[in-house]
Amino acid sequence: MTERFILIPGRTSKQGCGVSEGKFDQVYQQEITTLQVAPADMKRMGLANGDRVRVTTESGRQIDVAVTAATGDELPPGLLFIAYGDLSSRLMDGDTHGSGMPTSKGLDVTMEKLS
Amino acid sequence: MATPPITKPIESPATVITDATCTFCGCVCDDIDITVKDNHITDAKRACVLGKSWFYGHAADDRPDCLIEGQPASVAEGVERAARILTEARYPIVYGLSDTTSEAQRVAVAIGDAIAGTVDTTTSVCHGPSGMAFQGVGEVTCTLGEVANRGDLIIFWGGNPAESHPRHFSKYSLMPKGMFVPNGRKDRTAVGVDVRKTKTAKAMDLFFQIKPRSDFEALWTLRALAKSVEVDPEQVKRDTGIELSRWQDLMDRMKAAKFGVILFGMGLTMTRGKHLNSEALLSLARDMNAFTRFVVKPMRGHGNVTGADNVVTWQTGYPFGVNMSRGYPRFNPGEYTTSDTLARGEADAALLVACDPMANFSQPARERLQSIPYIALDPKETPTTRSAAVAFTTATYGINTPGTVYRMDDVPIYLRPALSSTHPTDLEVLSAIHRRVTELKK
Amino acid sequence: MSSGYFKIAGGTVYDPIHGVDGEVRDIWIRDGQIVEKPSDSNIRPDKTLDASGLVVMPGGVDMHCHIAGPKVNAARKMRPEQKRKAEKVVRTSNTRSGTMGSVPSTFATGYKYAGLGYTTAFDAAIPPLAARHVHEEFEDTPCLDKGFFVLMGNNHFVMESIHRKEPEKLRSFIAWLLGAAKGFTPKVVNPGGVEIWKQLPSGNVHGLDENVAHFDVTPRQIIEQIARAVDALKLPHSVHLHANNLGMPGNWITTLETMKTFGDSRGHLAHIQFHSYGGGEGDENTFNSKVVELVEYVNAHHNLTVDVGQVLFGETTTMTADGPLGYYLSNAFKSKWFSSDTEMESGCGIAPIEYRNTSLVHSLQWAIGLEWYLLAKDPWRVVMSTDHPNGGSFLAYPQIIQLLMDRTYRQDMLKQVHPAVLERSTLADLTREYSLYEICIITRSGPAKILGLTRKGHLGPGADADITIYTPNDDKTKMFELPRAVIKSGVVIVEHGEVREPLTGKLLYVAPEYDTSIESDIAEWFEKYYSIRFRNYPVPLDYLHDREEVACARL
Amino acid sequence: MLTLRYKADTTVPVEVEGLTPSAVRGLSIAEIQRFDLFHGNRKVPLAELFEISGDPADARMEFEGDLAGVHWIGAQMSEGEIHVRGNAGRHVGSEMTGGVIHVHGNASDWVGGEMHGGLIHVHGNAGHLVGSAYRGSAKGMTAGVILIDGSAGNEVGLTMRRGLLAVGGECGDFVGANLIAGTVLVFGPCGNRPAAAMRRGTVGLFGANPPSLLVSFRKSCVCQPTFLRLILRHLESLGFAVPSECYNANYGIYHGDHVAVGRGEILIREN
Repeated sequence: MTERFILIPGRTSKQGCGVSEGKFDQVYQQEITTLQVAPADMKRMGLANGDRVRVTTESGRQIDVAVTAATGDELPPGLLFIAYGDLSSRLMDGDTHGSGMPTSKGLDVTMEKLS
Repeated sequence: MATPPITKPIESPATVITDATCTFCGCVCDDIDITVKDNHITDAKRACVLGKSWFYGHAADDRPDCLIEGQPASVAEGVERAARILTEARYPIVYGLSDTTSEAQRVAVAIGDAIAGTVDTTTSVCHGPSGMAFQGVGEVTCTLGEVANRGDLIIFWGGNPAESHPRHFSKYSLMPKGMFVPNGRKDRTAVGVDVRKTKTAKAMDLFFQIKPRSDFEALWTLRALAKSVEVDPEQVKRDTGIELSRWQDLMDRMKAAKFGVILFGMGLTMTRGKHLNSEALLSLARDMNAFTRFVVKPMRGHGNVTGADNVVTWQTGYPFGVNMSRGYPRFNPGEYTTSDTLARGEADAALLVACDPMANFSQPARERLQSIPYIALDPKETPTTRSAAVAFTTATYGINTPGTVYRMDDVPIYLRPALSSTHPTDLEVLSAIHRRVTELKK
Repeated sequence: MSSGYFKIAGGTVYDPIHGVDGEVRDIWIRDGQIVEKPSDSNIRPDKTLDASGLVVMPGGVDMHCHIAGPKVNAARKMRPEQKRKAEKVVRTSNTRSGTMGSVPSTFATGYKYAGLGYTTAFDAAIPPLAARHVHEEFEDTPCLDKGFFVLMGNNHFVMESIHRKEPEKLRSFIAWLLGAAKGFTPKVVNPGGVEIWKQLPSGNVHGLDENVAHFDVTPRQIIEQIARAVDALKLPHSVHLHANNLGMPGNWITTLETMKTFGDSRGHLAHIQFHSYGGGEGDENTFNSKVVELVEYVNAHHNLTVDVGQVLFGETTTMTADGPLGYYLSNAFKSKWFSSDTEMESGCGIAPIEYRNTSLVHSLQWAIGLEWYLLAKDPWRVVMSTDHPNGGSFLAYPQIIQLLMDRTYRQDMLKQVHPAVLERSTLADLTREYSLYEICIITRSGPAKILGLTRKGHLGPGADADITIYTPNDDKTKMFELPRAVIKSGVVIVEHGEVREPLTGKLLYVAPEYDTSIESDIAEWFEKYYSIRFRNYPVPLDYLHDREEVACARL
Repeated sequence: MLTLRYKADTTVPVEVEGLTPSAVRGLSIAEIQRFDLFHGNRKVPLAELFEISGDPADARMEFEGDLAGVHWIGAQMSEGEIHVRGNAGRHVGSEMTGGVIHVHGNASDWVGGEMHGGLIHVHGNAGHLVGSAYRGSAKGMTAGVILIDGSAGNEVGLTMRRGLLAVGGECGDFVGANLIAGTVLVFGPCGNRPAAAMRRGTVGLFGANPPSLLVSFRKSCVCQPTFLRLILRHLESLGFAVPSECYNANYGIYHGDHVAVGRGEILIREN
């Protein structure tokens, strides 16, 4: 089943440490290729840590990514979070609305579980 | 927690550099005591988790100083190729600059001028929108020592310093015992406004978990309350997800504060509304000065992004996204900013200094960058250096090279390097490119 | 074989420091300095510039302007709309591109000052915590020798030592701070007022004897003690003061009291025009000029010097270390407003402004400035300035010169301003016309002397070879707008307004001695309150490129 | 009439600032061919980018081809007429003071930026910041008329001081933000936060399901303002298609923005 979410890419300290270590090393790569989902949403969509999902934006940009449950109540239901990097950049459109800044947070997406 | 690299068994003398500066994030902590053994940093006292990774992760790579099309080459050959690419281009861009010294930034802007290109920094995809808001309504701010000495109401809006600026609480905003806040944390009320209940939110006295993308509505509610404008409680709850009574309570605390501070992050600038979100926040801080002293400060991400703003501004008159194709500086965010010149397919060559657009830019921008010749300077290997026509492996500022950086509050700090590096510095490479470009342009 | 000499032949020379008033003479230059004519008459100069029929003066000295540092750079960033429409500074083979508007970019600032024949400039207000920023900007500001005044009037250590009545400690701290910043002299801005602004909304002091909360000192004590300390240190230039209540109607009373506070200590009052207003508190229709009363005191007290801070009509940007003033102006003009308080040291305020000749207040400000030049008896103690860019741009100096030298031009302008100027100031009945000699004093020889720069502002042997050559013209604006040639350190850097050789210019700083035992005191206070480490605060000598220490007189 | 057929094939920006009817009206064809334009950072003669024919004397210019990459068309123009038979780039008619521009295709961002007079009619869609102030300006458009038949992006009429702006299709967020005065009418759906920080002036939102207004606007009444009928008729006289139902619909009048001066009005069509 496919559900609508709002995706927020952002920084994490693990991602920050990973940058210093090396962007082709394990810490950074693991952090930017893991999508955090609220525990309630995981349960409702029958998702377990490590399962893979397809995330699609309104303009049709798409990524397949592994999920993990967000810790505690950090992420409210309906919201997705990922450390910004290659995968989150693939979802960003080019339009900056006359500001120089592409819309990189608060993206309307759909998420569906990949069998 | 990154573990320090294993030191060689033979006991060789360790040297300690006191009050060295960490340039990983905008805190630019200058109280780090670094221990160096066999040209490796083995300890970084008082550095946070990000700082420790920064110092341990930047031992000199044994990669070649220069690669042309991925093949090792001499720096001189790389400089020659770089200068030709930049002088032959009709719409070259110079981008990045926020993780290098101001001395190197000044040469990079000089190159941008000489090749009649466009100079832009990572500000345009960080707090550029806040810079545009500043140009619209102004800004009332202060240095971080004022926050530490006077701030008694600290609001963190759309940012997560606990993860991105780990020592900010203890060094500047929440914990310090200051002249007018002698009891430190106990004399302060900490307020968080964000869509996620982050580690930062959990350290707050009050937390406003607003609906996603409703920062503008929340700020507008506070601006209305500041001016005692009547507002409809249902609509406030519907727009922001928070009861009007809670916003009113916050406004009462803001008016009662002696020295209010709002520190804000990417939640405002990267979300729908962008520069007008920042403008709403800057206007709110100004409005509050009718009642009490209130200041606002954008939480700048990189070690010298504020330096990049300053250097580009004093040399050209504009802070970022400066086009010099006509022989004089022109400014227009949304036209000359790098996300646009790439995504629109306009830039036809690039000089990328200490940045990684191939990892972080929008998809159309990355596709364009992939298709044009560009030069990349970076101490580490990144997706950007991997597909560069010319890639220079340079020494790391603050670890291998001295120089000046500007903290998030524009305070200049001088770097005392801990280790030497076999690689050339950004300044050396850029100066060589500038000399060659000037000759080719004659 | 080159003799190393460069000769400027047959010019009509003005050198007031040596009493030379338009005498036809040659000037000999060697190794960047002015030298005696070589006794051996068959020595030929490598190069000769025929200055016959031309006016030859020392290079201009601007002793009070805002051209570098955090607030100036914030003002550049804040005014893209002005820069978009202003004159374009286009790149050439040996000069950088730039932008103008009220706050030009650094390269443009250097080229434009040199284009007017100015070769020395001092930034008037720098918080020491930002000193490195200024040194970096100075390196990108070509053609000018430069220095800056270090903000101290609201410095916590200064206020505390004054409160504890420890003049020796204050003196040592001032000397240490000047050395740490590599500055030139203490700058006192709205003493006490900026600290109250940091504590209270719209906070300010309104009189010299008001107590500054938490520090228990008064503005009068701050001025008096710093002035004495500066004289005791025998610094080349006196304390440089921006008095309290700038811009407020009725502030002349504070200004007169402030002048008296100096006693017989040296003192320089900056942009005195902004401090010479009669009238009731915030009451526009009683706003009037009090120059007559104030100039009388200055004429009679030789320890005092002033620069005028002339207002000119048109759009500009006000920028001041006086935080509360910035807030007041931005509210008065409903404009965008920037304010930044620097920990322990100072504040600043920026607000765009437009002076209109239809406005009573602006017209009076314009008239009051001219009254100061025309009523001051001693041209050596009244200096040309627009407090660039607060009253207007330094590019307006030629227009001010014409207003002072050409009575009819002045009367014509008087017809275009608000009629209230006629009865609320004495400008209408002032007929004095400045001579070239006097203009030379107020634009270079006077400020050089006041700054204590023995090798600037004159053309005698030993002077730096900074020389400007003008083509005589009845239209004084044209004459001073486009010098025929400008020579800096013996090199022709500008000809007919074209920059030939953009030299970097050197930093002028002082390094007064002090009892180093104070450093432990300072370190202890510093580590307690500052947000950076004490070790990282001072600017070491090797951080500076071209530099010259200006000696203090013998202690 | 002077015809300029665009023949260049480049993604590097082409800038034609200064190429206005009054600038070329007195020139010979040879002189026009040597007219300086910019292709990225290279100054190039016009003939390298355009095939020209006809006579410039009547101050009427026709651009043919896809000029989406050609910017500043008609910028600072004071008289005459320009027709773009295709798409146009950024800054069409920026700071113009008089004359008429028709873009028969789509236009990019900053159509009529800080315009001071004249008429711009985009028959296709426009980008962001139509009729807006440039960054930092205290005043945007001060006079003139901009008509967009299709859709427009964000910040339409930003900081407008005076003038008339009409969008036939939908528009993006912040339409009429910081409006000082003047009139902005949108006949299609519009994005969020309309007229934020508006001081005076009129913003009309006539599309279906209008957005919820900011909390600092207050509904005053429902009426059929006569001035609106006059403006609608005026728009029709200029060749703008006005949906007939707008003439006598009921309009909710909302006053604001009370966070700013609060003497502006938003008209929302109710039926």
